[in-house]
Amino acid sequence: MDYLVEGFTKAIDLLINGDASTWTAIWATLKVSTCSMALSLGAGLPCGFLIGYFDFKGKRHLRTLVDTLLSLPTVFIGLIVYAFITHRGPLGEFEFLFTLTGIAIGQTILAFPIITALTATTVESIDKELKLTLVSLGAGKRNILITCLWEVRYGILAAAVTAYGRVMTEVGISMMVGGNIKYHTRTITTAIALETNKGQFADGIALGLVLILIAFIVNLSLSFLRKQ
Amino acid sequence: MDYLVEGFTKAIDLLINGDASTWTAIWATLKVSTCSMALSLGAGLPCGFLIGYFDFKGKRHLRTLVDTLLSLPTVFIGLIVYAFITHRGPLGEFEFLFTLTGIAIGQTILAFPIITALTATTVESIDKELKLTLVSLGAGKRNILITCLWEVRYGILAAAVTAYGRVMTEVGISMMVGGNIKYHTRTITTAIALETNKGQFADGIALGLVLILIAFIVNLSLSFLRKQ
Amino acid sequence: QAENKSLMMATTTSTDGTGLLDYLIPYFTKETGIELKWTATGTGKALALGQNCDVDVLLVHAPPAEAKYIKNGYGKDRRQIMYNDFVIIGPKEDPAAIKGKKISDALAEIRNKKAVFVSRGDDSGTHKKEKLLWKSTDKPMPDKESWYLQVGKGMQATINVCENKKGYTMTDRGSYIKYQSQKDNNAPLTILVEGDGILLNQYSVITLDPDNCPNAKYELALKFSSWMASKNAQNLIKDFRLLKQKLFIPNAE
Amino acid sequence: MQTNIIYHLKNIRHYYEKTAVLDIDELDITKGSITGLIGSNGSGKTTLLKLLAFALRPTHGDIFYKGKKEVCFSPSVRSKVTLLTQTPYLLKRTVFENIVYGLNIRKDKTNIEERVKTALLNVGLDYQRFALRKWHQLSGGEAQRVAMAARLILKPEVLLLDEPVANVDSQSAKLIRKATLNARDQWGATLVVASHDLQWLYSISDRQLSVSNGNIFATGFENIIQGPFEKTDKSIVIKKLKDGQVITLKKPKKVSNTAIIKKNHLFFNLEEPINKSLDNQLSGQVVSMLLGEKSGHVLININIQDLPFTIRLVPDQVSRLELYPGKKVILKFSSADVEWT
Amino acid sequence: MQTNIIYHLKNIRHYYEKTAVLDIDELDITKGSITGLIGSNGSGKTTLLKLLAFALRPTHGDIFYKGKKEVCFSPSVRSKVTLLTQTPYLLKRTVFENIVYGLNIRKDKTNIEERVKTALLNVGLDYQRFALRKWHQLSGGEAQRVAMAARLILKPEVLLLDEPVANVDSQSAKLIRKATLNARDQWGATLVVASHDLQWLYSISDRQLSVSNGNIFATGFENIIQGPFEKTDKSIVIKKLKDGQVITLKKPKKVSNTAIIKKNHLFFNLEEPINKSLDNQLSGQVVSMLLGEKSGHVLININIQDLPFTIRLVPDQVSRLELYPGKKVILKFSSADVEWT
Ligand SMILES: Nc1ncnc2c1ncn2[C@@H]1O[C@H](COP(=O)(O)OP(=O)(O)OP(=O)(O)O)[C@@H](O)[C@H]1O
Ligand SMILES: Nc1ncnc2c1ncn2[C@@H]1O[C@H](COP(=O)(O)OP(=O)(O)OP(=O)(O)O)[C@@H](O)[C@H]1O
Ligand SMILES: [Mg+2]
Ligand SMILES: [Mg+2]
Repeated sequence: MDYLVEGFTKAIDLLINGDASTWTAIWATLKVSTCSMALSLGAGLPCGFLIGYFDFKGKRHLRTLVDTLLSLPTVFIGLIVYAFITHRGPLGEFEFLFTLTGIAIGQTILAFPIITALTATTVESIDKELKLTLVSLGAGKRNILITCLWEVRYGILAAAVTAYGRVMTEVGISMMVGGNIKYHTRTITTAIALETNKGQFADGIALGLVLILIAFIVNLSLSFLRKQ
Repeated sequence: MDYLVEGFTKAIDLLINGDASTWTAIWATLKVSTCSMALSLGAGLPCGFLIGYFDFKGKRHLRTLVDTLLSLPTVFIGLIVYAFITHRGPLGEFEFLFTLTGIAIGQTILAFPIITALTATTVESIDKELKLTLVSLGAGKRNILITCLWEVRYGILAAAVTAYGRVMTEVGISMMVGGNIKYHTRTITTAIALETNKGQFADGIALGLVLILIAFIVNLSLSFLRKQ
Repeated sequence: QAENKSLMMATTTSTDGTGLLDYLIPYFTKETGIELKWTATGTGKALALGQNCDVDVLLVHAPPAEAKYIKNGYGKDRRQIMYNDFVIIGPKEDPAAIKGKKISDALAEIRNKKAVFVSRGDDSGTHKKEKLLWKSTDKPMPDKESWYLQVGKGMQATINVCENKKGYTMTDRGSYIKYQSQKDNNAPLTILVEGDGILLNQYSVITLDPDNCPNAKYELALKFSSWMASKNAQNLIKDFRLLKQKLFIPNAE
Repeated sequence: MQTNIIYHLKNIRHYYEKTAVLDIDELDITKGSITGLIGSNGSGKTTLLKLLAFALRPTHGDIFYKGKKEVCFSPSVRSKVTLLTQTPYLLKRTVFENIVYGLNIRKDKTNIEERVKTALLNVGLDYQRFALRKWHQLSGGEAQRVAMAARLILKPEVLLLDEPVANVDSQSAKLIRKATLNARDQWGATLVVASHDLQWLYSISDRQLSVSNGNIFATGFENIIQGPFEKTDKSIVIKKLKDGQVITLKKPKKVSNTAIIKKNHLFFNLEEPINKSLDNQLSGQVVSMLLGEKSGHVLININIQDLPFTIRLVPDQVSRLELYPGKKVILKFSSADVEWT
Repeated sequence: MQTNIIYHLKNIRHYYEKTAVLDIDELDITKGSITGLIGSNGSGKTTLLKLLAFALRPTHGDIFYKGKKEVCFSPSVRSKVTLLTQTPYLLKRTVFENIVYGLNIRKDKTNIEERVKTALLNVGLDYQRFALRKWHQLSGGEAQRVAMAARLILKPEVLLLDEPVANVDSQSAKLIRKATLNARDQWGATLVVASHDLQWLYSISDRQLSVSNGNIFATGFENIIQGPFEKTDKSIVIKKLKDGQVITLKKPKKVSNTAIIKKNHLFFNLEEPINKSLDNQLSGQVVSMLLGEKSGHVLININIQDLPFTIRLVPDQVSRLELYPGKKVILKFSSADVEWT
């Protein structure tokens, strides 16, 4: 119990005079999550839109597939990515293994289905009248995409926030692909896992609080996009 | 690379003549995830509805808070729960530690914000006319809750599916609270983590595929709730 | 009744990962009728679990930490059960040319050559031992050096990183054998330094101090620790083979 | 007497954000009456109906229902007052489920199917064709009528209808009219109806209220002249029409932008002059003549330029005056007979 | 000649799922014309307009636009044809942004503000009051008019209006009428307008099409008698009215449920008889008389029971016949003059 309190004080201590390792971990986390979010949004929004906006046969099966991808275990993704980027693997020469890039790739795979599934659902809820209106106002395919996503912006925002939470907190990929190398590929979450394994629960809590603080700041800035 | 193929064959093998430990792991996973989903839906849907349906001051801040909770790292949750249910902890006497119940508690905490946040967003998108119509038809508060959720059922479904994916694939809580005890609290994901740690990548992949298969079956049955 | 006939143990990944427990415990249960469950974690967490009375008995390998643990009154009657030994492994090419050297010289070489060295860096028994070895080179513990990678992972994962980084690392023999077997015996990493006395890796059973943890099943724990020390169990340990190779050498008094 | 006043509104002021949209000092609605709301877009009809439905809380003022002050969700109004919204919303279900929704809420399960049949019939929809349609498989007017049926089936004490016949064809409008009157006669429902189809509204309502930017005059079909007006001297204001004709009006006491001229103060050139200075003489044209189906009166709409005037006559008056659409007429009234709001 | 036909529909059949809702063998719409669509709810007006807007693909048949067969999204129609939907949808933005949306798509940036001002003015909304309102801060009619403005500002070749004046007050209806005519006169727009407000529609359209369950007759304001009919002998069918009056009609060649009687085949009892057996003599009542503002004709609506008939006369005919709302009249026509669809 008491280590919760201890962890709290430690968290403050970390932030005020945090050691290099903490800062590098924070930095790594930010870099990786930002990158993977950018990628997964770039890919997921259009896919989600297409699935949600148009009616085509096999649509429901596609949805089922995407929903299933929501249940990809991070370690599993880690293993897959590892298989490709290990020195023996087909992409070995790029030397993505034990790099933040590698982690970002994995996390993109993790976030993509979330963005896609939630975007599709939100877009599906769009009023038939809107589609009609856009077409009748002479909107082209691109206009329609952008306008529709903007009309359901709060849904999209929710999708992004959810995916962000998933990416920020995942351990499996960072461990497997990043290697949790101190000062290099150690992220906050892998650090937490490590400290916990060491039995340094207080430090685990402290790092956890730091992570949550970061998430809070991000969400706070996003919340200004919300309906006033 | 080759362990991917090997893992695939192993997965089939596991399912056909799987050993006891696999089956117990599958069983444990199903029990725990079902239980935590039930709890988090029971709590999350009403909360999400209240946040989404009504306008009150501080609403945006509440949303930000919930969104932040989406970024709770599983290990962190694990530590918190552990702090309470350890023998030294306030809930020590219930002996939840190293039990599936303990895991379920943690996973509920994990899924709750997802359900709440996504439900709130979906409910917020509800047409003002609907609210007016319901009131004017003499709907009571309970009717309104149920009808509104039903009106946006696809959004709710998406929320549930997303949370389910999160719960199915989390490792941190199961490890910390469950202790990954063979035949007892070992879930598929902790098993994957273990195998991977042992360097048995093929087995990791195999178990991962089993997990995904389960998720697929669940989503397939859900997909019949979908719009035809 | 069966309820209090069951025992909860916290142990280290190596005992579980090598499959020793899966091999050994059924015998224990058969002979004593006591069901034993175990959770395998880092030594540090294992000790912490003991300290919080969440388990009844510990099987760990970090003598200095154990001593401190007992001194703090968390644990009681530590009993040596067995040991295996650590080895330094590295690429066949052996860039730092440490093959056959004394351990301290070998590490010194690695430091001079700035050859990649991969460390568990997780405060596990193995990691504690490694730090001990670096101390024996009477140079400051490497930390930020670019060639010194602290991965904070289990042994297999660490070896894995080591292979990919073409570096050196210290591992317990068991883990190495397991790794070797996966590469069906043409592994890029081979044993370069071994057999040094300081490399021994002592496993002990520790029962919790009933004064600290009244709820812990002290009696059963004692039963377990004495069974592990018994002739019978020791023989079983002696006969335990992982891929036809001895792993643990029993040494209970 | 008091007992059969079902609604009593007192000092109602309603604001959206800062803008005032409703300002009613006092308004009574008697039980079993049919009240028509007339008013230009944005005058406040919908807002008023929402208030009456207790679906919206007025910024200031109280609404008394059967003498008791009521608010949202209070059980004594909840299942008694029902509102047909301007753009009807259908639940994402079949037509049948939409219509029975209200009944389910009321736990009313007695021969549902029969009642749905009649409810649909009352709005001119065929049970066989429509009952099992999905909400999105309806045309605009059909949806409107389904929503209407969903209200009628509840047999509510108070039925508030917001544009019930917009998007509805004339045949169906007749049916809805019948259903509306029926509601009053059968179970003594009180109705308040907002509509832009004056003829239709006139044909069902026994009293008309005109709503003009938030104000209400308990006098239907009066002739409202909206500003701006030009001040000339202290005593009068004038409004110039495009063709140069000028309307002169007695200056209002308090500032006002809305002038009312009562029907009985309007006269035709064709009528015999009476001892009164009719200083306004405006030439215009009869554009339409409508038979008020309930009263048997004829509504005569006259355009002075694009300023609409309405006069109410009995048929033989009309024939005596030999009025017909397209006929040029002169309207006279005294600048003193103006009333300001 | 061929050149100024802008729409040519050929063998159009449209089905929703299995139910046929539109069945047009051939239909031409000439450039710069204003076509009015009349028809009961569910007759297919909206569907037709969606087809003309290329927002919906007909199940069978082709639509030719300026002689070329066109489909959805083809650039030659995309920015030229625009549709005002029956329930206008406003983007979740300010009124201003809603109105300029179409312009932005067209990358048209020249003095936007001015044009928005005029567009709003054309539908009777004040720029200052409304431009910065959010989409949900509008009344029903205001929203409708904003949507209208968003279409007008595009100055499209073809303007398709689905119930543009439902929910709109009479003043604004006049404005929209003006704007509509203006669109034709100013930039030669072609318009197709569906509305239930016959008087209004009549006042703007130079040609009316009645749509009756999926069929179209290029003859507006004819009198349509819907079945069921009773067969008596081989040669005729009859329809009994509530009050016992009977309509007799020549039997249709192919089965049909919709009979049409042309205006010029209808006669009043008051008119001098002509050498023709007018075997139908139905007594009814004049309910309304409307001045067709464009043609100068007067539309006279007569109810035989609740069967509506319309006759078109010139004003002095009306005065000669001394018609007025409420007057009892007898309608005569020959059973041979019926046409079946
Ligand atoms: N949510 C809102 N926020 C701000 N102003 C609003 C809002 N809703 C309506 N208004 C304004 O309030 C006034 C009254 O609106 P209301 O809907 O009552 O008019 P109405 O009489 O129903 O008009 P219509 O005939 O078009 O339905 C209008 O000027 C409108 O612009
Ligand atoms: N999505 C749909 N699925 C099935 N049937 C439909 C669908 N939409 C419309 N219909 C049917 O098609 C017919 C024509 O509809 P349409 O909207 O064109 O009628 P309308 O003439 O516009 O009627 P209104 O005057 O009420 O607008 C109606 O009978 C309607 O029930
Ligand atoms: Mg309104
Ligand atoms: Mg329509």
